Amino acid sequence: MSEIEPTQRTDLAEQRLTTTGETDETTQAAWTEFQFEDDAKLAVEALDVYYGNEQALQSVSLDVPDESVTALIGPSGCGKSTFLRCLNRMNDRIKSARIEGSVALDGQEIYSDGVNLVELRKRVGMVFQEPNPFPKSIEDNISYGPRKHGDLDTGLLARLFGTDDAEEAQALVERALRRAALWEEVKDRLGDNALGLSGGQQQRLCIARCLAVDPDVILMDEPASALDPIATAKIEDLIEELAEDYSVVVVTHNMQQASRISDQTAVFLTGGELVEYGETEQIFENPQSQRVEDYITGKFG
Amino acid sequence: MSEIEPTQRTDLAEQRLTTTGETDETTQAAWTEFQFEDDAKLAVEALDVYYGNEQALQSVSLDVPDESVTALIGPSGCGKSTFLRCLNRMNDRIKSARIEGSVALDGQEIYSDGVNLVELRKRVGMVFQEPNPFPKSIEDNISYGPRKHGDLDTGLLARLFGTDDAEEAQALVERALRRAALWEEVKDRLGDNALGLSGGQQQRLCIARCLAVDPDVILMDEPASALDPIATAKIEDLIEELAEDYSVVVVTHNMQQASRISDQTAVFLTGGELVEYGETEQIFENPQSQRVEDYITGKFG
Amino acid sequence: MSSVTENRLAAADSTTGDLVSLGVIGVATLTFLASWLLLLQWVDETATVAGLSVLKLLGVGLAVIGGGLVVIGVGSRFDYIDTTPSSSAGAPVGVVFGVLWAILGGLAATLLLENAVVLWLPVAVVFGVVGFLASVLPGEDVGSTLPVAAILILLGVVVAIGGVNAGWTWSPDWSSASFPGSELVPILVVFGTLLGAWSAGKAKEGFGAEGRQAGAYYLIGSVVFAMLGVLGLLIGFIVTNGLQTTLTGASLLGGRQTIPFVGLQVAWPEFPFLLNQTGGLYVEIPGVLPALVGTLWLVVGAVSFAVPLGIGAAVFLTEYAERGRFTQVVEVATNGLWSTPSIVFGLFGLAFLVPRISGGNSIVVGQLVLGFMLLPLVLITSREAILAVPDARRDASAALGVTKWQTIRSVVLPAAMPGTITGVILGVGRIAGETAPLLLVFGGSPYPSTTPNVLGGFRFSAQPPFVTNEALLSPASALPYQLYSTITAGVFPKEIFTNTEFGWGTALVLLLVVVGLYAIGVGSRLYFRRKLHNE
Amino acid sequence: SGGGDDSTDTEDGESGGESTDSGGQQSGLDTTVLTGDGSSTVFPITNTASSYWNSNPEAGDEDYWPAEAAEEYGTDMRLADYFASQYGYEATEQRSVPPFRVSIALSHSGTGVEGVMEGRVDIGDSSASAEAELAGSDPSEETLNNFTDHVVGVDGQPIVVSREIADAGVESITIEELRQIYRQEITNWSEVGGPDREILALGRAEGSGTDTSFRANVFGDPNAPISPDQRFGQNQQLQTAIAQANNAIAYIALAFVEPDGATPPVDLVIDGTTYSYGDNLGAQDYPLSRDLHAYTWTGTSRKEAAFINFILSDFGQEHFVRAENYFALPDDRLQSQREKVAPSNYE
Amino acid sequence: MTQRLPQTREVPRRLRAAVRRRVERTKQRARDYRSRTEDGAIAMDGLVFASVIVTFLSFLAGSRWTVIPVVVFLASMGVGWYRYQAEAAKITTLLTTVITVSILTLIVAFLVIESVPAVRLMGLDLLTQIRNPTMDDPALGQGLWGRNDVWSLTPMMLGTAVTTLIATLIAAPIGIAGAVFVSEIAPRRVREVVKPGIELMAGIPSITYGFIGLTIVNQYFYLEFGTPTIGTYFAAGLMIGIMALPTVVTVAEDALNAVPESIKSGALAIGSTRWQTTKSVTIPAGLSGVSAGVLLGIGRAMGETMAATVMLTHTKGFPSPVFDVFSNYGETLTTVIAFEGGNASGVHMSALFAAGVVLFVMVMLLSVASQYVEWRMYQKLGGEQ
Ligand SMILES: Nc1ncnc2c1ncn2[C@@H]1O[C@H](COP(=O)(O)OP(=O)(O)OP(=O)(O)O)[C@@H](O)[C@H]1O
Ligand SMILES: Nc1ncnc2c1ncn2[C@@H]1O[C@H](COP(=O)(O)OP(=O)(O)OP(=O)(O)O)[C@@H](O)[C@H]1O
Ligand SMILES: [Mg+2]
Ligand SMILES: [Mg+2]
Ligand SMILES: O=P([O-])([O-])[O-]
Repeated sequence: MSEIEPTQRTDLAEQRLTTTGETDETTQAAWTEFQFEDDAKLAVEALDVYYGNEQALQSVSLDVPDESVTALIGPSGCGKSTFLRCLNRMNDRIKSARIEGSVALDGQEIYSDGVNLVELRKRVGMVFQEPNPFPKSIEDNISYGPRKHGDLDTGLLARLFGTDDAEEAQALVERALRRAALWEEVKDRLGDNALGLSGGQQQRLCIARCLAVDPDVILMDEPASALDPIATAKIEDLIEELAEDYSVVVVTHNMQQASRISDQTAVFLTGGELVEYGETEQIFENPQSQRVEDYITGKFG
Repeated sequence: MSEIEPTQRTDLAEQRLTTTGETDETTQAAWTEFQFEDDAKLAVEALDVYYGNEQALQSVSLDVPDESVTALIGPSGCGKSTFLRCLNRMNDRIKSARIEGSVALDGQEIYSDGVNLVELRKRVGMVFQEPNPFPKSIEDNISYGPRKHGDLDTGLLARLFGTDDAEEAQALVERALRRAALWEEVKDRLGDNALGLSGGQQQRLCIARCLAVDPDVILMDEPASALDPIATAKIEDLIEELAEDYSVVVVTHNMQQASRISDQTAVFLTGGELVEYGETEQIFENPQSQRVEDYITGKFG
Repeated sequence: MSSVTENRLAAADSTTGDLVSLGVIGVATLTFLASWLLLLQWVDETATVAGLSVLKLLGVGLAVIGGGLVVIGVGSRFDYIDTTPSSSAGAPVGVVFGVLWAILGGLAATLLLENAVVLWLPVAVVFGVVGFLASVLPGEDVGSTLPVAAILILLGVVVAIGGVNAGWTWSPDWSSASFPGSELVPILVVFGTLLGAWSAGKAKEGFGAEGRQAGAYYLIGSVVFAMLGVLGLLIGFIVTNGLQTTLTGASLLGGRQTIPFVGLQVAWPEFPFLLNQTGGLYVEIPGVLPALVGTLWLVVGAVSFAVPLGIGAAVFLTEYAERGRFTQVVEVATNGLWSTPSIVFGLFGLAFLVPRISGGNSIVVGQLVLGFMLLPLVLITSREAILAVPDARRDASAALGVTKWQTIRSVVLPAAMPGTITGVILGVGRIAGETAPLLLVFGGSPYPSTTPNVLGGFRFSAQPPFVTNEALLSPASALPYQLYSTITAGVFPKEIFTNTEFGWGTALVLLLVVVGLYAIGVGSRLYFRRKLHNE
Repeated sequence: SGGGDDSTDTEDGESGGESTDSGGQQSGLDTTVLTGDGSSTVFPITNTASSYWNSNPEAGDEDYWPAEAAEEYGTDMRLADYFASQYGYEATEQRSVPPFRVSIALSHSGTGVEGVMEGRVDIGDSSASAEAELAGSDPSEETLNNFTDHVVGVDGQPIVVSREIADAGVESITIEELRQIYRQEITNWSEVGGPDREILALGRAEGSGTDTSFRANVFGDPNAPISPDQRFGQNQQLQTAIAQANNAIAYIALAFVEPDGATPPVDLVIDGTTYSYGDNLGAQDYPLSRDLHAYTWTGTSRKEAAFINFILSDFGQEHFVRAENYFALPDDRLQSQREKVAPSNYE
Repeated sequence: MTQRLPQTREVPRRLRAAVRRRVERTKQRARDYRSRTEDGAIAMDGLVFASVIVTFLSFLAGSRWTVIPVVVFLASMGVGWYRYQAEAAKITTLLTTVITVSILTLIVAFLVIESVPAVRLMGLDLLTQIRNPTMDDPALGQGLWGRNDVWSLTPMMLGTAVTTLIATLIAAPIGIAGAVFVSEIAPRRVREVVKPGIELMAGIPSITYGFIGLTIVNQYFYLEFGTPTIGTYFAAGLMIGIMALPTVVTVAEDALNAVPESIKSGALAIGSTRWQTTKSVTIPAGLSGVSAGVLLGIGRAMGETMAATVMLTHTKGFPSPVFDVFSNYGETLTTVIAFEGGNASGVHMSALFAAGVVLFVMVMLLSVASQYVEWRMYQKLGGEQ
């Protein structure tokens, strides 16, 4: 687990696209003390998101450190997924969504005009709630990203001229599957359709697919909510392992899960505010706000 | 909360349709001491359910007392819904399902040949996970059951001859809606389409619809899982209230919820076995089996 | 009448009531089937069974059903039979019986008195009101049996005593046709037995909610049975009629085929009806080869025209264009055009395409016109198929940093292919059986003696348009057009078949081709659906 | 799909023998399919001719081109080869491969006249004159002049009835009765000496030559309103319907009469003269007799001429006209028709 | 009045503003396009569009040089595909959309334009005239087609209405019963056979029905019921109704199937019988889909050509009384086109086009109506807020 130390954060506000509206001083006060080092992998600053006229996130600021697991928890509809999707601009795909504020990846603003979405998403990978493998072979699922990015050439033409990257492809597939702890289970049927895998395997496949494009940050939206306990346990182990190399952000509705796997936890509450953010242990054992305590102890939600 | 006293239970096994296979002696031992009085509302004895060749429930026996809330908890896929649907024979609608064992309602076997499903389901009502109001007016949703059972006559003919039960119908609708704590919210728009209600209101409407046919037992399958926290709280209050008159069986995946609302709790674990059954407090504070304790403390699931 | 208040978890045992109801249902079923035999003329109305003419037997059947219903109704009313009727049969039943009684009264009045509105109208009204009240006022057991029984007994007795016999005809003023007893009686009996079965079905389950269910199920079951029967008969009819023609001269190993290069002769299946020319002096067994090949070319042309256009447009509309007014209008328009009558397309082809392309009837215009017809369907189905690709897949691809077009090509289109293919096959099935536009823009000689030689027909020249294809620019025949020609061309030029025989043969081949296409379409849909769900 | 290639058929007539340059070529001559459409009355003639033509039987074929017939023409060539060679076409010397193919479609005269006029077909079969066919739409003089008329046979339009009616003793009707029947003034067979049965007055489609000439010859105006009970597109269909019915009367063409079969003829009495089938229907004064035309548009191309000449030959008149029950053209008319398409015009 | 004045002044101002906004947006789009797209791709787009337009124009003009722009198109597309695949793909799909839409528009426009002479001549009488004033014996409904410049579609419209009505009366109730049977009553094994079976029957070509109708049904009515002709509206309507049955069953069954299982379970779980559930919950909930199926069936029946063409008598007029479905009259909008399309010219042809337009409009209305009810159903089941 990476060391986390509260420090002053750089002011990214200069780079902001739009200024935020008023912020809820009282709730912010509770956690703004807690900040990470300068080199936060992702620095989110005063992020507002609107769907049409509905505000889904209210001036959220938080820093995601590298090589650790950050959990986002909160009741349904509080904006966790929305927040997550802002981090790789998947929200751009929603017509009604409007985003204000700033998100910086390694200090580089991702909401500025010239940002190349393709590059961004290569560096900030995402795993969804429902496992969503392509209806292709396991192999093809993994090599899909690299192939499309031109890192692998396995086209007909290449094969015809014998210049294809079949071996690299194989190596890459194996590496990604091993990393996602799936290799042993599927190595004998790489050519089978990925839809034939169990839910848990599918989800690990999706993680492997994401790893294959070699991202810096991995976003996961309730990656285990559709899975049974055993598969869930495997995914949890995997997440902890991934944190050794990547910055992982996980949304979960399962507080036990959050406490088990994460290094720091952010608690969102209804209305899209970030109420508390800090080291996981502290949040679960000694939450600063009454609302968070109520939520964590199951008074509601 | 009704008084619960462990006693010997009547042997319903004679009435069983099929004899069960071997039962897991060790897990059974943990709770078979805990039994209710003779007049258990529902007595389930050695129930096996198969979907095709998959066994979904393994020799489950338990008694549901009257005027109390019984919660069924357990990880996903452990057979909670399957068990619940056996209690009013809704499983009959699933072609691949095969049921062995016995379920008695007020001492009368419901899995015998001549059983009238319509009568059975009038007495054992059911509320589903997703609210499923009919695409009709609120009023019509409530009065649907009684009208179909001939308890209310509001047909064209009756109206023609002036013998319709409009007033009774109105009274009944009001009573059911009040009982389901929905009256105040909808009394001014009884004629509106029920699909226009919010999720929580729809779910309470479904409860009201069920109450309107005046059942003895109400089965609920994760009635609040699709709802937001506020609506959930309302449903929980309502369940506690209903327990004053009815026997309520609730499936939930939320342990806090189970502990909040139920009088006794049954814990199912993967594979369809009933691992422990007893008073809620005891189950949550002092579970007899390690597996249940692991489950309850969030070691998995 | 027994009360409903008592909660019956278990049903009562079977009673005499059940037996009577079962008997009535049995008689009704037999009578129902018998009247169909008469209607389909499989049994002559003059035939006798046990000394009674069939027609009279039908009457007796009706009367027996009526009698049975009376027994049930009265028995239930006085609690000899254990039932749980509702308080009334309900307004819909009342209205139906009211109308039936009104018709009966009105007819009786016209027959007995005189055909004047002043006379029959009041009688009909009175009968209608009586029928209505008789069915709604008493309990459900009486209300849904006795009014039926009355009608059935009346009809049955009139027929049984010969009041209406085969020779009797009813020639109303308003109709140019007249209705002889030989047909009218079976028709009435069909409806009568349906009513009877409904009523008895209700009684068998002891009236009430479950009685109504049983009654409705009997009624629907019989109607659907009849429907399936008729549809099945149609197909059976074509098959039995066409089979002999189609198989004329066919043999499994009678033919000879020389293996190319080797020169060896081997036994070969012979199927002259499929493989011979239709006309020409030297054809012994005329066949439908030209039409078969013509249909093939039509389909190939239409598909290669419509499929790329349709799929391309679908991709644009779903993936690139913003959803809004424009896409909506296109959707409405394509749906409308898909149901636009084919003859209208033919008219367009005749007036617009023919002068510009071939100057006369031709394969290529036929292909285009059928292509136009197919186009909306391809657009609709591939659009649906593309829309059905879960957004999750697009998101997944986008989240990997893959561009839009690559996502479309590698994720969306492959996933949409099954739906599109299914749709196209079904569409092809439809256009392959399409006749109307071919009359106007495609068809040539009714008894063609050559198959269109499209592949060999290409000619290249130094002048524009550089490529021509005489075969494509000439008229031809297609299976549906061949059938139409056979109908219109009347006298078949060969002794071996009569015109109708050749027609049935053509119809059978057409049916096999088109229904075969449909079967592939329906089957592939099932297959893809299963595949998607299982895996 | 094809670009804007122009028809090869629309322009060939005008230039007489010269074929257009596009399309399949063989020794510079147009060998694309010769298409014909139209009259169901003429159809038996042109269609039989096209069957013979397309089959191209060898000389000495006993069934179709017997040695004696070939000898009469002093040739040992195949049938179509021979007749086409007179117009400069090369013989193919293959059975079923004529120098060019002929395809005759079936509809009715209106379609034939319209089709040849709009260039949809090369030959428009018609059993009434183009003028009468087009009478409804006031064609210009120029339009009518563009038609080249080739009469290929003569029909004496017979009146036929259902078998049951003939058997019940109806043997003749007067032309006045016929008019009344088709004006729905007589509706029962008993009114014309038959059984007490409704009359089913069958007719042909408006625009068919049979209908046009019937109206012109019986009612004196090709546009006279008549109201048959039912109209049919083609004579063949009409023939089937008469056979199916038991109370029908119809005007039809000679090829479709079956004296002992299902479509027996009845005698027609006009001004005291009785015209009966097999007797005097071919007479000049039989008002219902009519010419059978094969129209071409703006002159006759080499291809068209070759085929029409084939029908007009003695062999053709015998096998395609007489054999179909029609009257062959009398010699003088034959001579003048042959001149229009004589090979010498195309040298 | 005083209140209206400012409003009227308001209108042009708003209009201008709207136009300006439109222009702005278009400009913005153009700028976006420029900045997004490489120069080569822009050139390709230009070439492709230009060549397509030229192709179309020269085709319209009937030129034999059409092939040149086609070649240009193919070449630029080929090069473009190789160099700028994404842009080329987009432009291709856009192009196919444009072509598809223009073909469909062209058909409709051509139909309408060709029907103008008939409309000019007849005006509204085209659809309403029931007597020909110029005829001595103006028998009702006769002489309305082609006598002395009268071309009235009324008899054919009546014919279409009558056959469609008969077909609907047969197909709708039986079809719905069939749908209910298949989706709600039949045991699973029966359903698995019957459903695809019925779908197959939807494929039987109409000419086949026509052949059966001609050889058997027409004969049956003529011989047994003494119809005045061999072929009546009733026989044709009956045949068309049977033909439309499978369509109605299939679509209506889909609609009933689409009613969520949860609603059906909800009804059963409070103890209503299966039939009560079907009647009071499933059918009302699926009603829009069911009616869409019926409308679709009606559309089919209305546009049905071949069966009617070979079965009907092709005499035009009004039966008396009009509901005499066994009369000797028999012509519908479709059959008149099929029967006379080959030899029509001038106003006659134009009148046939007018018949086509009437058909098109009626079918279009039905189609829109069925789409509307389906949309309503979607709204209803999806929640109405
Ligand atoms: N595409 C969208 N269009 C409009 N509103 C949306 C959209 N997606 C989400 N919302 C709204 O934004 C709010 C936040 O949604 P979000 O999905 O981020 O919540 P969440 O915390 O992920 O909830 P859950 O735990 O249920 O996934 C909710 O009120 C939701 O209704
Ligand atoms: N209709 C069905 N056909 C086949 N198998 C089924 C069916 N319904 C449930 N099952 C299987 O039976 C087992 C028990 O399912 P059930 O739905 O009862 O679990 P559950 O405890 O309600 O789970 P959850 O919490 O996810 O609702 C699971 O393995 C499931 O896959
Ligand atoms: Mg979420
Ligand atoms: Mg469940
Ligand atoms: O010769 P017709 O077919 O036009 O009567």
